[in-house]
Order: sequence, then structure tokens, then C-alpha cells
Amino acid sequence: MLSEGKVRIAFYWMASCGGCEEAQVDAVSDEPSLINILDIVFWPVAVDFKKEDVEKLPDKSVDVALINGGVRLSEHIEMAKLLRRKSKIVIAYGACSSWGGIPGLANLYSREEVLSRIYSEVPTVYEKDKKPTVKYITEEGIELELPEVLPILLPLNAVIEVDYYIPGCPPTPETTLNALKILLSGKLPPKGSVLGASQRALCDECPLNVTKPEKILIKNLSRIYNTRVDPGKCLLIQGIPCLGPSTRGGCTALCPRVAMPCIGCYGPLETHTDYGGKVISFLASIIDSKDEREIARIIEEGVPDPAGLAYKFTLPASRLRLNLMKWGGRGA
Amino acid sequence: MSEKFEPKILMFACNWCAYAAADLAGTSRMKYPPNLRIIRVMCSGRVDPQLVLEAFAKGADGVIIAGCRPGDCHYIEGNYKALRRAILLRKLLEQLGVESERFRLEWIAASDAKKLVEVTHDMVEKIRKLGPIRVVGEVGSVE
Amino acid sequence: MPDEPRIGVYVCHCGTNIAGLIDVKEVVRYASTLPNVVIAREYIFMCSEPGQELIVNDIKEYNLNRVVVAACSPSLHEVTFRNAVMRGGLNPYLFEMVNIREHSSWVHIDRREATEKAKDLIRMAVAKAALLEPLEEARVSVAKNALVIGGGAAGIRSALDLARAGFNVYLVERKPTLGGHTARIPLIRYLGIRGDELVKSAINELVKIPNIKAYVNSEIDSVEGSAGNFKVKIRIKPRLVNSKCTLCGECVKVCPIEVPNEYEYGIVKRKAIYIPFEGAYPPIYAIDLEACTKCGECVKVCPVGAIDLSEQERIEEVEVGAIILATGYDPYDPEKGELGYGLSNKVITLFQLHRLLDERGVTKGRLVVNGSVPRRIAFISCIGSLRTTPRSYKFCSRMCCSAMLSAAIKILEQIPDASIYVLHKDIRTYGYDEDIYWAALEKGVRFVRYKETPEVEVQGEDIRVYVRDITINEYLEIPSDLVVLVVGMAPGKYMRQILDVIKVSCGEEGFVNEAHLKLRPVEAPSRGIFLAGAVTGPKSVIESIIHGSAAASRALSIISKDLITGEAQIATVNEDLCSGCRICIGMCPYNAISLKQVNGRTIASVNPLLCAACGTCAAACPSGAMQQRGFKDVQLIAQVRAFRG
Amino acid sequence: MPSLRMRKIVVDPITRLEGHGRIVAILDERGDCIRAYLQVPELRGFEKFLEGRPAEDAAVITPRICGVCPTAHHMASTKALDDLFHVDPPIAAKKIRELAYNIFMLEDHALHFYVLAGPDFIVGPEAPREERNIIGVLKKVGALGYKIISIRRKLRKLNEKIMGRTIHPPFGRPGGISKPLEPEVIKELRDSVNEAIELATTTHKVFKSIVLGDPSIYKLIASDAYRHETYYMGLVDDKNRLNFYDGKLRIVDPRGREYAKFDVHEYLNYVAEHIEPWTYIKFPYLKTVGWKGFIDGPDSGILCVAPLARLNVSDSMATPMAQQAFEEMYETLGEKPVHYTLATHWARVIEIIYAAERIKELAEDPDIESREVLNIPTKTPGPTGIGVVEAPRGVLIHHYESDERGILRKANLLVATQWNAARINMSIDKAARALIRGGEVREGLLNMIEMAFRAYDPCHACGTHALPGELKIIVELYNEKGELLEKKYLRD
Repeated sequence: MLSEGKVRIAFYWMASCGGCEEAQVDAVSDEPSLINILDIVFWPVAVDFKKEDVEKLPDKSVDVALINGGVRLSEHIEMAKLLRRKSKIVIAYGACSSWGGIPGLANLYSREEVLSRIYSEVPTVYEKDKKPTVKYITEEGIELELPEVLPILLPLNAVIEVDYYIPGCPPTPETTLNALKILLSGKLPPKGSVLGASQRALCDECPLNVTKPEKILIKNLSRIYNTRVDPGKCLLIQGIPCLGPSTRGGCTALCPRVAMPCIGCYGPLETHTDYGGKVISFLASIIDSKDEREIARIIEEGVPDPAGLAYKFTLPASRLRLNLMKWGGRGA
Repeated sequence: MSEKFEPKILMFACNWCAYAAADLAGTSRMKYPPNLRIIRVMCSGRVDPQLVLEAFAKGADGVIIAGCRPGDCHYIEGNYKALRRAILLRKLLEQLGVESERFRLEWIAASDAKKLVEVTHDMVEKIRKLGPIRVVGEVGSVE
Repeated sequence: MPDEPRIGVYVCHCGTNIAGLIDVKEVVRYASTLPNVVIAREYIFMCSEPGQELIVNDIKEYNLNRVVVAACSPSLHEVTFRNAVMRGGLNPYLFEMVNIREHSSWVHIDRREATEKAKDLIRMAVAKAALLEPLEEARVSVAKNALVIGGGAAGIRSALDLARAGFNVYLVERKPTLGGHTARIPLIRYLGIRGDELVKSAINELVKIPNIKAYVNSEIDSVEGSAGNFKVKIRIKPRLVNSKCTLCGECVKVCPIEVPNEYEYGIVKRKAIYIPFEGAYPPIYAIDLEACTKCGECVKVCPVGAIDLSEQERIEEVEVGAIILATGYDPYDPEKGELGYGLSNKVITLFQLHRLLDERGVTKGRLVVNGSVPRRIAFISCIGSLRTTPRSYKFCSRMCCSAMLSAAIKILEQIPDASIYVLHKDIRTYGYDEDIYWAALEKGVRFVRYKETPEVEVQGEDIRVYVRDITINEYLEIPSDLVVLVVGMAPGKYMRQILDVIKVSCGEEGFVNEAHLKLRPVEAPSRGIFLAGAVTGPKSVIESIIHGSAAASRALSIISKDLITGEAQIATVNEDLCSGCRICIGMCPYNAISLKQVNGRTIASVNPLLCAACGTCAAACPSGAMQQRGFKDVQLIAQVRAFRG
Repeated sequence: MPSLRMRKIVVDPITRLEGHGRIVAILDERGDCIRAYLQVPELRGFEKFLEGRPAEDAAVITPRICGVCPTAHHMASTKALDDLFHVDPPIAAKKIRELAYNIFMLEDHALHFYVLAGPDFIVGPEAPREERNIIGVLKKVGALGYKIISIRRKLRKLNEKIMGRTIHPPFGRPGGISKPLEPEVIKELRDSVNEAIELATTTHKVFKSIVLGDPSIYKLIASDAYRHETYYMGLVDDKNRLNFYDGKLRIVDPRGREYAKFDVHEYLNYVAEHIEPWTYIKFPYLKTVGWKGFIDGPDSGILCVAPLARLNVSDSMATPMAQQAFEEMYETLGEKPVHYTLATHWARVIEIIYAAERIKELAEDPDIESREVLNIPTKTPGPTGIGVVEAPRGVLIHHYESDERGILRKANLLVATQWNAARINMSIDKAARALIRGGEVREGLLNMIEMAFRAYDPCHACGTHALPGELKIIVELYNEKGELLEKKYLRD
């Protein structure tokens, strides 16, 4: 499909930070020849386009759309649907689009709690009754509209069908280039696959993996802030909850290389049904104690915030949390 | 909801203890509420928190992992692994908005059919008070 | 799965046991609507011949490839139906059983509710069944030999029992002689004989049996394989003296090297060429490789040319079906300064005292210290045990009280006016040894109970023991001519080393934990490895011998078979997915998981014979590469997802 | 075409699509613009979901506010964590942090100068649109441009070695950094400093010859079109010299007199945020002066930050070449503070020089070779930790509150782009009023808006970069009922 002529490619961003674009720019600067193969239909960071421009395109006329950012605003849903209609292949690019990313942590709170914190609780706000509104009539009598903030941040696949995923926060240039090469080769893996990253967990490529003993049993889990880490040793065996064992590889273990734990930005592996569940499973499993109180202490000290640790990038992909919020359950 | 709420409770039962205790409850013709569904595993240590999260996501009102009493594990110490995971899982569930009463780890010996019956009764009662995990409420305009 | 699932569901009435409450017709109707279900039937007794035939025939007629039976507990009839499925031509593990009798009809009263529950359970089972895969048990042919590691009382007993049962036994002892600590006990009270005599009689028995091969001065270099088929490398260190030796003793006279005699617990010295004790087996001299300078003096004087200083270390490889670990203990070794130990030769351990009291020992049984007979003797018990000192273990060694009081009585027999204090935390002369306690009391031994660890002050020849007697709550100052530290048993010094080789882990206190005290009391967690004697914790000689026999009989359960099979529903590694993170390895109490190299990657590998099929590693596996067959993630998730219709 | 009923014009000039910034102009009956609004519909809620997280996680969570300036958030956060955990990093850690930070500032500023704003000046505001992009820049400056691009990429890769990653770096920890610098990294750094200096001096030369050499561009910069006489705020060292990484906040009034100088811990005494119902962005202002609406002058609390503001609050520069350039700018423009918004570009070039010189100083400092780069906190954490840095786009404050376990309870973030939001609105309003007359949208409007935007380099996801040369503009004409009357593309 993609082997003939240039590939018509589109980039789009939703609730994102721009880091994915930076990564794409880095990728292209590492391999400038790509520009000759890619026909960039739109790329908001570099090329201007409007929704109307996209609407005018024939359906399925875009070969590949790379969408980053989570679905946070009402208009993201429209745009996602539009791009789906116009594109043969839609790829969730980056952690936010794939599973919600860090902004997805907002799903631990309701939209109202979030708005209230920003517009009235912070210490720099004194006008406690003011708040942005979706429809506002100006003093001139004109209505100004703001897009609605959705009650939940959603990953892209919650609103449209996603064909492939390129993981990472952001995906490294290598991951991005690997993925593009697969797309350009025309040899496409099954739908739903992850492109450009490893099929295995990060430990496989982490230089510190060899420093592990055969059995990993930990007497204490520790937070990084009060732990002196030996940079030459696996963080997990030093008691730091490093998510390398359960996180997809592909970044070459950038964080462990500077003695910081993997925080899971490459997300789940194919076998996971709930990434966070798997994280807490392996972490709890290696605690070397049979005493309930001691276990609780070890967990309290090392993992005071299991949700923030295990779902730092994937909370909106937790079907449980999503369902609870949709059902209006506690905390929603 | 005029009809009385009947919680649906899922139990992951160790083949050697809790599952056998449920068998014993049957052969002893004990009676307990019909809200429990048992999934048999060989050891409570097999229960991956992913399974529990999936059960709640699917709408289980309560989930029980039932294993051998400490020191009695058929596989030496699988139940301790279940214990470690349960402690962390309970913390996680609370953050996700699942009340701690909805998730339990119970030690139920093969001979302790009585405990299985009591646990079921107690769980059903507590969750009935709590209400269904799906509170019918405002659904955000996300779909 | 290449084949589209075609599932047959069979609902049993169990007479009225199920059908009396559950609406079986409704359940069958419902089951037939479930995805992948090709046929759903009911029958009055599924476990009966005709019931089973129904399954066998349907498999053929409807080309079924999965079977679900909803009936009673799998503990009753899982095997029955697996066999039926097999007769139908399917792998027996393409079968899932639903318990609607014990778990539904017998425990509920409402027909509708029980019926709904049965439907739910069947729906869940069908969802799982669709994803079942054929399974096979691993099999291995058994090497009909056994390895016994440790040549003390327990190990010798195990070796004898196994050999008598007709199997080849390799008995490996690290020291140059068999007998262990037992050989140094002056008197085994229960038997009324000396320890070395006990050892000698066992050895007399041993040498007559051709199928025991004893290796002294030897260590286990490596162990590979698993139950039924271990490949063991034995490292035989050079003894430098061969069997031509006649024990004439000329060599000892000329040997210039002197080192502490460990047989006498260091109270005297020996030469670098030595025989550990009179009557030791094998009855030839040995050369202490660490001490010997290879000066060659002994070679010159040996009349029979039995000494060859150029002898090299050898490795011998054997195959065994079972391993018995009988490496025993070591006495707790106090640090220099710990309660005055090492500061004066008037502070000794109970083990040393025993050697002094042995009539065949260096003093011919006369208690003489520094050339004089001690009159004021203080025993301090529980050293190395009960957390008495910072380095002490927390267990009670339980042998020491009896041994201490026996020694005290013996002292009073030769020094009737001796003043003996016993400072103790508790006195545990358990079982028949209670007699010794009363005898000691009657003979005037004074007992002082302490809580805070006593202090021993050594000032030249003057030794004082300070202790708070908690019975009278008074501080006592006890000037002593001899202080005996009653040390307990500690895990063997070389335990860690051997455990690493055979891949068995030790418990918190350093001894090996039994797999299950009730179900597998003399087995290590890893299949095929058995435990004998003090390797699992403090034991008396007699207890160790009993333990040795027990371990031998359990080992026979493996080596008496031609084939042993593993479990079917074991853990397996998806080698493509495994990242080599090692989390699973620490999960397995059976040491069934190890690392292997595949295409330059290090990944986990499961020994199918060691795996006991608990699935704990699969639950912990962070990448999902480890899966328990028959309880795979996808299978269980499917079952969970079917939980609410 | 002009209709008396036409009341509203929606302009979407911001490349980052609908949702990230749109301008609505309100017209009176004559069709003259009476007010223009810049709406920023962007909200993710970091202040809320930091709550409940272990404080140290803030250093990896907050960079995700902005993938363009993640290092700024990471540093502000790490400094707030030093404060929260009551730990002072070893000198080596401070220097390595500042070193990495200056590398980041240098490459970010270079990106802005060459790729974003450069085309206007280097290629020229009157050049055909299709040439007004980075390709045009490369044509104009030749091989030099490619060299600069390669130096920038090299610096980014170097920073990856220091910080672990360039985008969303992980290396900052309360009390220091996670790992000392390896000797080969230090060597590479020292080998690269001259290239950094070269990048800076070349850029300065390019700016002076191509930009200042063109009288029309100079005129544009010094025109009144974007002149707003506001307060300025920036970080200065103990000698009132610019520092990106540390120091005190100094505010000067529109006449250039020191209005305040304070430690960031006192920021609540000086800063408040104003909320407008028509945009999600909040407008920080000088609390002691008060919010008086979108107006300038000494009575309005509107504060300006970013390169120009930083120079306006500094008495001098800490490095020699930058000092020379600094003096030259104020001499040329003839005022201090400089109120011409477009002079921000000039200020940015001066900062590039400063960053390069500072990189050289720090890279050659033997302290960075130390293995002692971390002090472990020992005191009970909390309750407050506040950190500040100068992000490329201005003052960035992270303020955390935690419990005694160091679990965050509250967070307040004052992000660089926010400070300038009020002033950007003023610039746009000024442009719209000047150029929308009689219901006609004049061609010049677009240029005006673009140029205003680019000077501030606003960052609305904290990542909004408006790119020149490619902008289309849609003008939607609504009647008073809000019905769309007409829609036209100004640049199709």
C-alpha cells in the first residue's frame, strides 16, 4: 500500500505537551532523507492547516496519521473522528495518545475538582468566584465559546479505532524511525500492534540487568529521594521501584542509565491486560517478608502512591478506573 | 432500583483449601447466599492483580482471593505472595475508587467450610450495604 | 490456536442431587447459546459409563475439540472425564469441569438462583475452555543411584539404608574421615556407647556393602539436572597418602608443621600429616593441604612409599536420581572476647570440655586446665542460641542442656568437691534427659537463672563471672577456675557453599527449611533433594539417625521408579518475550527456574520436572512471558470477563 | 460587504489549530474593531493531579507540561524539591544543573531564532511567504545555517548524556543529581564549548548584519506598534546580573526603577492571578499594584517576563561578550527599560551569548568533575517547597506543599507563558483595533499578529510555537445572532 511513490502522512496533536513534536523533529534531523519519501499533508508544529482543509480531503486519502496527545477537550473527539475518516492508517503516537499519558493522572480526580483547584484553590487566586465558561457573553454582548473540558481524559482508542501504537513519552527518535521504516516497508504487522519499540520488557536492553542476582527478593522498598543509588547497579535490587521489568523496551533504558528508575513511559507489553496491575504484582511479589505488618510497612515506605507509580502513563487505559468514572462511582 | 440489590462476588479459590472448603460446604449441605462465583486456581499465589482489576472492571461487586492459612500452603509459600500482592492491591484499589471492603484476602482451610460460608455471608451483607459497584450516576459526555 | 473451538457442554443431573434444585433443561438451553458451543446435553449421571460414552461419541460425531462437564467437584471426577475425553481422541487437558453440585445445588435453596449460578459458572468455563491447549507431562528416566552429601551419623545411615535397598550410593564427605561430630562424643547416653564406637560399627557395616562408594576429602563441584536425573561432579581433593599406608606413624614424627587439632576442637595441636582419631575411616593418614609445605620429610621416612605429594585433584562425574543432604552443623564459634572466650584458656566451650573429659582424649579424661585441677567451675549456657549474644541465633539448640549437665556430673565424679555453677536462661533437658537434671541438682550443681547475658572478666589468672540471678534478683560475682561456654549448634560453615551448588535455599537461621513439615518433612523444596540430620536444625545423634533413615526411604520413592513424570499444568516461558528480568526465579520455592542463554540473550527457563504447577511465577512475571499452562492469563481473563454475561 | 450587523470576527492565526489559541475581534456598528480577545483553550490540571504523588515524582511529572521546555520545568521542580526536602545540593551538582540548563537555554533560543522568528528578520518581513521559513533562512545564511543546526543537535545530544534525556529529563533529584558526569562526557563538553561560543557569536553577527543592517527592520523593532509600558520581572544574581538558574526575583517599574527584589519564597506577596471567563489561561499580575484590566502603565499590575524583561531588570551581564552586546542594545534603542516588544528578539540573541559564555565557564570548572553530586535529605520533608528558574519564555515558579512523608498535598505552578498572556492580549488588541476598520480586515493584520506572537514565543500547551510563513488565516464573519455570514481565507 505504501510502497508506491510518496507516503501521504499527517501529524496531529491533542492534549499534549509538544514533546512528541520535538521528538519527531529530532527523528527527522537524524534522518533527513525521510523528507523525500514523506509527503506531509499536515503537521501543525511546522505546517499550518485547518479543520476545513482536512474536511475537504477525500476519505482515506491520507496514508498514515500520527496523532499524539490525549483526548481532553470535546473538539479532540471531532478531530480524531475526522482524521480516522480521512486516513487509511491511524497511529497513536506517544504515551498520551496511546494510554492517556501523564495528563491522564487527572482521572484520579473529577473534572470539577481539577477546575476548582486551578481557578479557586491555588494561593495566587483571590477572585474565588471566577471561572472560565464554555459560553460567555462579553460586555459587548458577543458570545465567546471555549471547548468543553471532558469529564475524563481518554486515550485515542477510546474514541476511534487505532491501527498501531508508537509508545514513549516521547518516543525516542530511534523508535520513531523504526516505526516509520516498518510503515514504509509495507510489511504491516497485525492491527493493534506496537511499532518501533521492543516486544520485550526494558530489562532485556538495560545495561544494569546483568548486575542482578539470580533471585530478587527485597527487604525494603525505597523512594528515590532518600536513597543513595549505586549507578552501576540495577535499581530494583537497590529497592527502588523501577518499572523496567514490566515496561516495554525500546528507549535503551535512558533513565536507568543515569541511575533513575524506569517510570514506565513505554507502557504495557502485549500480554498485559492491565499494566498497573502487573506492576504492583511484580513489585509486591519480590518483597521478602511473610509478616503482614512488615509487608505493609515496606509498601508504605516504598510505594506510598501505587496508582501514581503504576499508572503514571496509563491511568486512562485502566478499564476499571474508566468504568468507575463513567458509572459515576466514588471519586468520579 | 426497587429490586433488592444482589451483589455479584467473584472468588479466586486455591484448589487445595478454599475450593475444597466449598466442596465440603456442599457435601455438608451448608447453606450460603448464591452471590458467589468461584474460579479455581491451583494456588492463591497464581492470582495476578490484573485478574482482580479485570473482575472489578467487569462489574464484580466484590472479589475474594482465598488461600491456605499461613504456613499451610500446598506450594510452600504461594499464599504469602498472595498476601504481599493483596496488601499493595488494596491500596491501589482504594486510589482507583474501589472501597476496601470490596476486596478481601481470606485464609480458608480445606476443612473450614464454616469459614467459607461465614465469609460469603459477611461479604454479601457488607456489599449490599455498599451498593453496586456501578452507581447509576451522571455519565460524562464522552461517548 | 489453529483450530476453531468446538465445545461440547454436558450437564449432569446427578440423579436429583443437581436436577432436584437446578433447572437443568434451562441450563442446557442456555449453554447451547454460548459462543463456540456446538452441542449441549444433559444426562442423569455423567460419570456413569453411558454418560462418559456420550462424550466419547460426541467428540467424534460433532468433531468437538473441547469438552465442558458441569457436574460435581473436580476432586471427584476430573480424572474420570479427562480419561473419557482421551478416549474420544482428544488431549485430556482440553477439558474443563464446572462444579454445580457442591458449589450450587447443595448449598442453595432457591431454584432460580441456583440455576442462574450454574449458568454463570458454565459460561465462565466455556469462555476458558475455548482457549485451552493440549498439554503433556514431562517424563524422565531415573538414574537408579543416590548421592549422600555428608558422612556423619545421618548421612551414613541414609547411605546404608539406600544401599541395602539395592541402589548405588555415592557418599561424599568434605573431611578426610567419616563420622562427623558424632565421632567426638565421649558417650551417647541413650545407647550407652561412645560416639567413635557408634561410627566404627556403622563403618564396619558400610565397608561390607559393595554398592556404597565413599568419597572423603571431597566436595560437590556442581549439580545439574533434576529429580530422577542429576548430573553431579564430585571434586576429590588429593589426600597425598594412599592405601598402602600402614599407620606406622613414622611420618608424623618428622612432620615439622603443627596446627590446631580440629578433632579435639583445637585444644591440642596435630601435625600436617595426621589421622583424625584412632579408628578413623579410611584407616590411612591424611595430609592437611592447607598446612603442608610439601617439605618432603614424610616421603623420605615412609617405609611403604604410601605418600605421593604430587597427587592431583580429580573430578568424578556421577548420575543420581536423588540427593540426600546431610551436611550437619557446626558448633557455635564464639568470637574472641565474647564472654571472655579466647582471652584465657580457662574459658572453653562445652565441645572442648567434652574432649577433656574423654578417657581416650588428650588428658585421658582427667580435667586439668593449665596444669591444675579446677575447683570452681561456671557453665554459661545458651551461648549462640536464644539471642543471648548479638551474634546468637534465636533457636534453642536443645542438645546442650543435657550435654552440659552430663559433663557437670562427670566432673563431680572425679572432683567431688568442685563447686559448679550453671548459669542458664532455661534448662531444657527434654524427654528422658530430665533424669540428668535431677541428678545434677542432687549432686549439688548450683543453678542460676539469668536474663541479661552474664559477663566474664578475665584478668590474668583471675576469672570472674558476673550475673544477675533473676530468681533472687541479686547480682552475683562468681570467681572461677574454669568457665565453660555452653555453645549451641549453628548451621555448618560450608552450608552456604553447598546450598549454592545444589540450589537449595536456607531459612532465616541458616538451616534448610523442609518443603512442608507435615506433607514433606524430610524433603527440600526442590524435588529429588532430601534432608537428613542437623542440616534442618539442631538434632541429637539418635534423631539424626532416624532422620537419615527417613530421608532414605523418601529418596527411594524416586529412585525405585523407572520413570518420573512432572506436572502438566506447569509454568512455561515464552522465550521471545522474556526479558531475563529474573523476578520469577525468586518466586519459585522449588528452584525450578534458572537462567539460560538463547541467541546471546539471558532468559528464564523452567525445569518441567521441578515445577510443581502453582503458577506463582506466572502471576509475578512482569512481562507476561511466564505463563502457567492450563491457567494462562488469557484463559483466566476470559473466565473473569465472562463473569457478568 | 461590510454590514452593520457584522459583530464578530474569529481569527485562527495560531498554527496549533483550533483549541490552542484563537482570536475573536468584536466590531461596532461601523465595523471597527472595539476589542479583540485571545482565547487559550488549554487545560490539563497538573496542579490537581500532583496531589497525592510523592513529591520527588514532581520532577518527572511536571516536565510533561511542556515538551519544548521540559528542562525548565524539571529544574524549577528539582529546586522546589531541594527546598521541600530541606537539602542543599553539593556545589558540583548545582554547577552541573546550571550547565545543562544553559545548554538547554542556548539550544532552545537558537531554535527560536533560526526556525521560528529568524525567517521574518533574516529572510525579511517583505519576502515572499514561501521563502519565509527555515529553508529560506538556510538559503540566506548558507553553509553557516547548516553548521548551526548541527551544533544545536550536538548540544542536545550532549545534554542527553548529562541529563539522561533531552525531552523530559530525569536526572534532577532533591539534593543534587542522580549521577556524576563521566570523564568522557566532560571531555566532550569541553571539546564542544568553543562551538557553543561560535554558535553564539555567529548568531550575534547574523543578527547585527542582517537585521540591524536593514533600516526597515530596525524601524519595525523600534516602532510603537508593540510598545507596552509595563512592569518587568526576572531573576538576577547578587550583583543584579541575569541568571537563568538561580537568584532573586527583581521587578522594575515601567520607568526602570527597582520596584521590588525578593526571594521566590515571598512570591505570594507580590503575585496574584486574574481569571477571565473566556479563556482557560490565567493572568498573573503584580498584586501590590492590582489588576486594572488589559492596560499598561505604572498603575496596571501587568508584568512582562522573558528575554527582554530579564535584560530590563538586570544592571549588567555576568559575562564579557554578553555585557558588550547588552550595552550596545540599550545604547541603540535609547531607553531602559526597553518597551518595544520586538526587541525581545535582540534580547534573546544576547542571552544566547550569555548562555554560551556561561557554558564555557561551567564546563571548564574543575568542580563538575566531582563524584559528590548528591546530598541525601535527612530532615522531615515539607511543608513547603518553592523553586524558580528562568525558562526561555520567562519566570517559572513551582510551589509545592507536602505532608511530613513528602506526599504532595497542593501544587501551584506559574508557567512562563502565563505572565505574558496579558501583554500578548494587549498587543493583539492593539493590532486588531488599528487594522480592522469598516468591517474590513486589512492584509497587514496577519503580519502584526504573527510578529507580536513570535516575539513572546508563547507556549500555550507550554508548547505553542507559531511558525511563520505558513499561516493561513480564516476570517469568520458572524451576525449579531451568532450566525455565520461569511468565511474567507485570507491566505489560501
